Amino acid sequence: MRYSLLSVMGQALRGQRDWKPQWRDATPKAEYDAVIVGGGGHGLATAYYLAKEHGITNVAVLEKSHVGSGNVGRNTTIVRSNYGLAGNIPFYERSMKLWEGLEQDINYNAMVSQRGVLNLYHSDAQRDAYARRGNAMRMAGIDAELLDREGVRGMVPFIDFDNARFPVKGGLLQRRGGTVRHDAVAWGYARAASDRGVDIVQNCAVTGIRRENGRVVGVETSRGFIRAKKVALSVAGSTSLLASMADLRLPIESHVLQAFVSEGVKPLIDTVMTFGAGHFYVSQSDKGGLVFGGDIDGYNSYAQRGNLATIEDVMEGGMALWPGLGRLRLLRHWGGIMDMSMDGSPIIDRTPIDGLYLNAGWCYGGFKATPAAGFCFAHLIARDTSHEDAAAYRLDRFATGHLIDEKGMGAQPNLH
Amino acid sequence: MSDGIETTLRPRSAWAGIAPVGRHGRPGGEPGLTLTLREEIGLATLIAVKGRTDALRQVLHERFGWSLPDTGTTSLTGERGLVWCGPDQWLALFETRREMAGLVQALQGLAAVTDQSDARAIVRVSGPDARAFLAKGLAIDLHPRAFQPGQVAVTALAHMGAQVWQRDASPAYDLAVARSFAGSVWSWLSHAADEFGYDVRNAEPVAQPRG
Amino acid sequence: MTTITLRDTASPSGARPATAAGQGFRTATGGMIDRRRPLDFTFDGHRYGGFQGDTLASALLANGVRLVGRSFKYHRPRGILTAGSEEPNALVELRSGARREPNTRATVAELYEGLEASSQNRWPSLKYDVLSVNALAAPVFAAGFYYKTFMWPSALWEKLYEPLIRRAAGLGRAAHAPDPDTYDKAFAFCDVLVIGAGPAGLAAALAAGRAGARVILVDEDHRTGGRLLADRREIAGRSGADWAADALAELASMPEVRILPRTTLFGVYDHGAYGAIERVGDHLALPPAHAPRQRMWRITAKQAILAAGAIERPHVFGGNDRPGVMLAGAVRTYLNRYGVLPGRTVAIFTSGDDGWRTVTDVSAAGGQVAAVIDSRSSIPADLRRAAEAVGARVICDGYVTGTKGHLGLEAIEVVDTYGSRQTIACDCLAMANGWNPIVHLDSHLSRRPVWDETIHAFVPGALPSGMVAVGAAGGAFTLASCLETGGRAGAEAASACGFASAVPETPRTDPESLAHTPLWRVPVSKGKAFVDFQNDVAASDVELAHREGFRAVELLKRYTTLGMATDQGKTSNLAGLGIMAELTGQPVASVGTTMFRPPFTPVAIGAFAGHHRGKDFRATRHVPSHAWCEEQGAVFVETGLWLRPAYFPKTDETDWLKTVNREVNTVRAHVGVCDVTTLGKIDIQGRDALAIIERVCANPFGTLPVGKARYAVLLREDGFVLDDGTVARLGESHFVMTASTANAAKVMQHLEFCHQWLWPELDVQMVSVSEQWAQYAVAGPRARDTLLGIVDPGFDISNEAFPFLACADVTVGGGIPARLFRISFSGELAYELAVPAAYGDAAWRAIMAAGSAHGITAYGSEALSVMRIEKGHAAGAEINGQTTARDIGLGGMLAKKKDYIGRLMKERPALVDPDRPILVGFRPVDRSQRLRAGARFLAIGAAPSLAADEGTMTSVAYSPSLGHWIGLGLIRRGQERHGTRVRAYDPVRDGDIEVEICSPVFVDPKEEKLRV
Amino acid sequence: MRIRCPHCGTRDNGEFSYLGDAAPARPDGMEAQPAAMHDYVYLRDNPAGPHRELWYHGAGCRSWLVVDRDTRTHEITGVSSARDVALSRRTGEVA
Repeated sequence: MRYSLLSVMGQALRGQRDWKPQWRDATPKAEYDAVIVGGGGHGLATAYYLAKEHGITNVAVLEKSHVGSGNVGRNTTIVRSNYGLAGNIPFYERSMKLWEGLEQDINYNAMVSQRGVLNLYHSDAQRDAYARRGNAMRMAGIDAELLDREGVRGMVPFIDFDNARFPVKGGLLQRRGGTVRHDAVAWGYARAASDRGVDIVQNCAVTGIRRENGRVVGVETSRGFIRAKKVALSVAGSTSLLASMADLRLPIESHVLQAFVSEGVKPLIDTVMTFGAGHFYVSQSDKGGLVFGGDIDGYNSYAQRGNLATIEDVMEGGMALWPGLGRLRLLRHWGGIMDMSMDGSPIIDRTPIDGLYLNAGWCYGGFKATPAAGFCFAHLIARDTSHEDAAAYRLDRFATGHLIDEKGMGAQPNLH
Repeated sequence: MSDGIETTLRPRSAWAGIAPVGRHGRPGGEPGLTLTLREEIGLATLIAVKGRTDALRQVLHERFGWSLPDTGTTSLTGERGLVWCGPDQWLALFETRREMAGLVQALQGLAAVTDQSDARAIVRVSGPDARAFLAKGLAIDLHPRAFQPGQVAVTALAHMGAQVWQRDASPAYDLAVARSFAGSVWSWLSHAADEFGYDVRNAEPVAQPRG
Repeated sequence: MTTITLRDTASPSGARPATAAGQGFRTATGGMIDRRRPLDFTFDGHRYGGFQGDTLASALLANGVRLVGRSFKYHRPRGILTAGSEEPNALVELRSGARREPNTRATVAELYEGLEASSQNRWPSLKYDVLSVNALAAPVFAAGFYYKTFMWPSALWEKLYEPLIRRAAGLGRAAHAPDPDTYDKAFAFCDVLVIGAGPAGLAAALAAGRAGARVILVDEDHRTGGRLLADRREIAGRSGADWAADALAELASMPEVRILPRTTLFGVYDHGAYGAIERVGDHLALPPAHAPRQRMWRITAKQAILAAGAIERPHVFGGNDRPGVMLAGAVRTYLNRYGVLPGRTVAIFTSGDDGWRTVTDVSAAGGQVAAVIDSRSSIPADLRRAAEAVGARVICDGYVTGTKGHLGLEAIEVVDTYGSRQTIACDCLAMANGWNPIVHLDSHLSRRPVWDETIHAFVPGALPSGMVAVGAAGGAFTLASCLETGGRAGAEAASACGFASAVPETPRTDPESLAHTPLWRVPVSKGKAFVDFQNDVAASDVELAHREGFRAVELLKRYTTLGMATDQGKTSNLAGLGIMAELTGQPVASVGTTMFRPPFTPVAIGAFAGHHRGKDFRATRHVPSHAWCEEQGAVFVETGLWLRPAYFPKTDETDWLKTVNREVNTVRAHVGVCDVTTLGKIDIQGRDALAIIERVCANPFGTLPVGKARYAVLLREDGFVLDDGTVARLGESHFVMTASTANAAKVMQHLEFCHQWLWPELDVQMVSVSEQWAQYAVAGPRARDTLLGIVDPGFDISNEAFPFLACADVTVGGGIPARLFRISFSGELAYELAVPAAYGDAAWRAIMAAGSAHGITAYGSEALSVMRIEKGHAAGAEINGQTTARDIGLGGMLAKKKDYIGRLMKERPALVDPDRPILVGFRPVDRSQRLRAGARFLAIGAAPSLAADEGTMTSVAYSPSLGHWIGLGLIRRGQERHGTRVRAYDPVRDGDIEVEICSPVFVDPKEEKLRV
Repeated sequence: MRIRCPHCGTRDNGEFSYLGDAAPARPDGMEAQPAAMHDYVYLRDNPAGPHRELWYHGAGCRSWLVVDRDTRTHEITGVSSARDVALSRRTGEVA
């Protein structure tokens, strides 16, 4: 059933009784043209675009738990395309454009809210670094504005301008950035892919990658062997574990990133704001909770939780930036597992093994990339050649030196 | 530094302009804390030369009458002696800088000796609420079952590096922080000490050496 | 039996009530409130009276106020459901102005004199709330309706739909002003941490305390005792409350036991780390003088005993959210602890024996028990008899199917086993549907609870070592088992910590029966049957989620928002799971639970930050000349943690550029002094000191003689530049290395890594001396003349004896030991003089005095930066982690014949690509134009695009020496393009000018000034 | 998280900074090959389970430590001085 106000009202009269499952809970077939491992946002988007853009529908998405059970449902919902390096810029702008048309495309309201992303700066050097980034964005046709202190005050008058340890001097604003209701992205893509014939197989854990003559032929799963011409990994957080099934070692570590939400309150802030003198970023959900986060805990982890040192660091950043937060209460904090890559940028590439494709290394920026990652990964799987917007995300760039290191932190994943 | 310096330069205390002497915080009653500002202490880092720790131990004992403290401990007599600060590393304490003369020479080939007399700001924390007060900033267990006179910890105080050693069971502690952080350390101290009421004092001037 | 007088209405607005008399629902005696201490408070502007010991909720109920708030989505009238921290409904805004606290649970807010509270999420008033029309549209507003709507036209989402939704959502209003209160933090360590001071927790603490263990006992309540305060129980022949008081007294007498009431253990972290929040001043109008509002405890415990109790479960039936419908345990709490009758005529809806306890309590307090409806088909005869004895109607195998009333309960609709329906008048309905152990804390370490079929509840699963759950929190619901499991766990925890202990004998308790058959929802009910009260999630929403495939518990939660409100589903989660289990035909055990996350109850953000806010967010480091700089009115700038003087304006200099130009000109013409103490300084000694320097630095040092310094460049192992600095050789095996201000700590850590991990065989002793030495750059043609005024006679610092890059130990000011380095960042004849930091202030003043005859100026970081740009020295903007030594013009100095960190990786193809942007200088073609760092370079005439991007301007300065702006930047093949022009394109600042590529060395390219 | 520094005792993880996997050994010397260096710098096993890793007690004794920790549970089973581990590795190489 197509979603619309009319259909919802119609169902209201019928006690909402005629709705069907939003996606088919499929039983795996013996063989597929392509198997996508990972039923998160990226995997589901990949399946959707494989079907929509390339007409490949004999596809299964294998999810060890349920749809959207990974990072797509654990992030701070921010979307933006304010990158500074040529390898990243076209890709994230592709993503932003796909976000802008997403709801009509998949007939699902993921609440794409272009409320702006404001990165604050606190020194001349930081201002210049933001100008450098903003200028690169503008050259690529992306909106970017460099605000001075008064410009920032006009948007967020409640932050600490007068007593700050690191006074706010201005900000880089991308008005088209914003937030998206994270879970809805997974559900919307699941429904849209399922409608196009993709099998979404939940509770199906991949336990092995079967190869014959150096070529992938399928995957062993908790629900039996599934033959596939192509196997695509889209399991950020667990990438190394899956890759090791094919004897691959990767330039990736798994780290925990914590996220936080406050109690719901009436609207306080209508943009996404990041602190430039500490690790803190915040926006307010449509339900009223402030959603915020900071730095990763900094150690390898597959546990979806972190520790107090980071929690305090985040809260200190919040209070330093926005002293009015003091009495607002933290409602919940949790952790997600990030694929931290060695240069802080992702990998969308073929692997040395024929038929095995990799979408990984998203650090803590994977959510905003969801549509473009699906779009470009689908292109790679369908055509065996990188999409031009993701051409820089090669696996061999660490050997060739074509690194995409936005922060300049080098080969230390926990610093990106 | 040798005797007989005719310097026109006057040292400035690490606490100068930062720590006001007098009674502060909760008024009335006995103060829960006394913060004594320590000055003019001679400090040097000793790092044992590879494989010479035993020889160092012997020379320190013979020349200074000091024993080399074990991990996490101090060996102090009065205001002089050694404080552990890391594997094969110690802080040598002298009541005055003047007394440090000759240390480098004495330990030649046994330890790298580095003057740190000006690198630290030191305050002695004593009084009935000393433990409760320090527990607000130091993430270490100061309970007498866990930390006693003669023990030292290198740790953080409210995100700032700090070294603390217990002087006596009264209890009294010496708290050493990096000099450039003194202002922020004091900001924390005065906030944390507020509820106890506290006295800030200068240390008694060091008696002139006899003889 | 107490005699009670009940008044019908709340006190009229504005009138000062005769406090006790105004409290129409207060029993005449009884309860643990202090009737000698009446308190006034206001709710929505109306004045009421209560007593010391009340919560806001008990005081409102005492005054007959049942309507307390409006629900999230449908704006339905809501009252008080519970008597504890699990409250989903009775959320208010407490206090006002900058101290306003939205979403405060009235059930845990202690009453104080003058308390102000307001209802929230209603307009214009609580009784007449316009948005209650939402309830009429409830059939449309089913779970997830917004995912299916508001998509057309897309532009309207941000403009119309979202603002409307946002305004309607959220409950209370946060304070906008900075929080005026302070927060404290403290660390605590113990052998045994006991969480919860009910019967199990008290028994545990007693057993551990008696053994001599260090015990911390925390409880979120201000009064210890837990359910012993709420139920009329007997322990060893005395009342449970008396037993609790005695236990507390004994614990208080133990020196190694710390009792923290008003303290919520909110989070469990790895390795015995716990977070707890103590409400030091929240029970008062203002925090006490010299005390914080709250204190965050970070507790480290060897053993932890979870004795947090259990939470009672509501029933799910139509209209179960009407004010007056309460949990049975809460009804008993209000009766027994607070001396308040939640209603005059009480009906009880129960699915187990436990609910029947309410009958005698209501009756004993003088209330009327209208009926007891038990959903089970058989009821113990003694319970029935006891109910009938007080005149209650008993309905077996029946359900409450609906409620009636305008803004509060007036009657319930009941169906009995024969299907016949009746309406029973009552103003309070007590629901008893069993209890859920509080398994939240033991879930924080990712341990999932397991289903216990005997008690129909989730109980703790395998817990981490050193953690045990006791009493109701462990599924042991009877009082006797609480005391028994608590006492045993306390003794065992103490002995695990090395204390001799004995398991105490369990005192005798009055008998009780906990037979129970849970009822996940009433099968035949009318109207919205709420599962999650606060988020307005009804049973029909769970059905819809099931229908649409959101059957996994996490999907159910996220799609319906069940359990995501401020109470995190404490009263609702299990009902949701139970209904889903029914719908899918699975046992609850297979449905599983969602993961409970910290904090247990919401915690103020300010408490986590503690002292670290405002100026104390991070430490501020001061340079040794700071006092002098302040006296001179210097303008300071934050550089990492340091506060450095940026420039020193004279009174007639209103423009910063004017000041900086003067400082630069004075240095270039005469002499200046700059505090460079912020550089990292590392003392390196030992037989292998040179060896480690050779391995960490990319340029060669083997030929560096004693008494000389050399520029040093350090790479990361990936071949990019880590930092630059100098290495001075003070002795054969004694060096001092400097690192940049920004990288000082990083470089020290790197050196320690190399020494301890990569090459532990090296005999090296390294220590930071950054804090020991004040270091001052004295630069300019008259620098030597100036130094002659401070360096003691006997040290020859003539150009011949002390040439460029010389270094030596000297004394200054008459015997103060110092180090002198002839190094230059400005390109002038320059020195860096290091003196012991305590003498830094005096030495600085002495330099200024010595230089006054030579026209000295103090200069700050701005002038320093101008001069380094004039000299083409790379700094932070160029050494930003993305550049190689080759990129910044240092490729030629790298060693060829030694291994060093970064040697191999810097040779990767992309890093030696001749097209890589290279550091060069820039000047505006029109010399009057200003340059901006961050501008991008484009070929003249090229349309802006990423493909056309040739590089970026990294640093700019106005050069007073040249009289125009100059810049450094990285541009493709820059070294081949001197003299050519490009665009410096800076659209974010509306800049677009032509610049000319030139040598990065703008001033004194032959370095004639340096060596004189 | 609490880490038992062999020199300082058990401390909160906030006192430490993390580097990563302790397994890769730097290919030292002029004969080292770029491919080996690439693997050392960039490739990681990244296991879900026991992990030997390098931490630095920066706020304490400034020692680098080798910590055995389970990345699924964060359970720490051993901590030793990195210097000692490195020296014993060298000895192992010689032997």
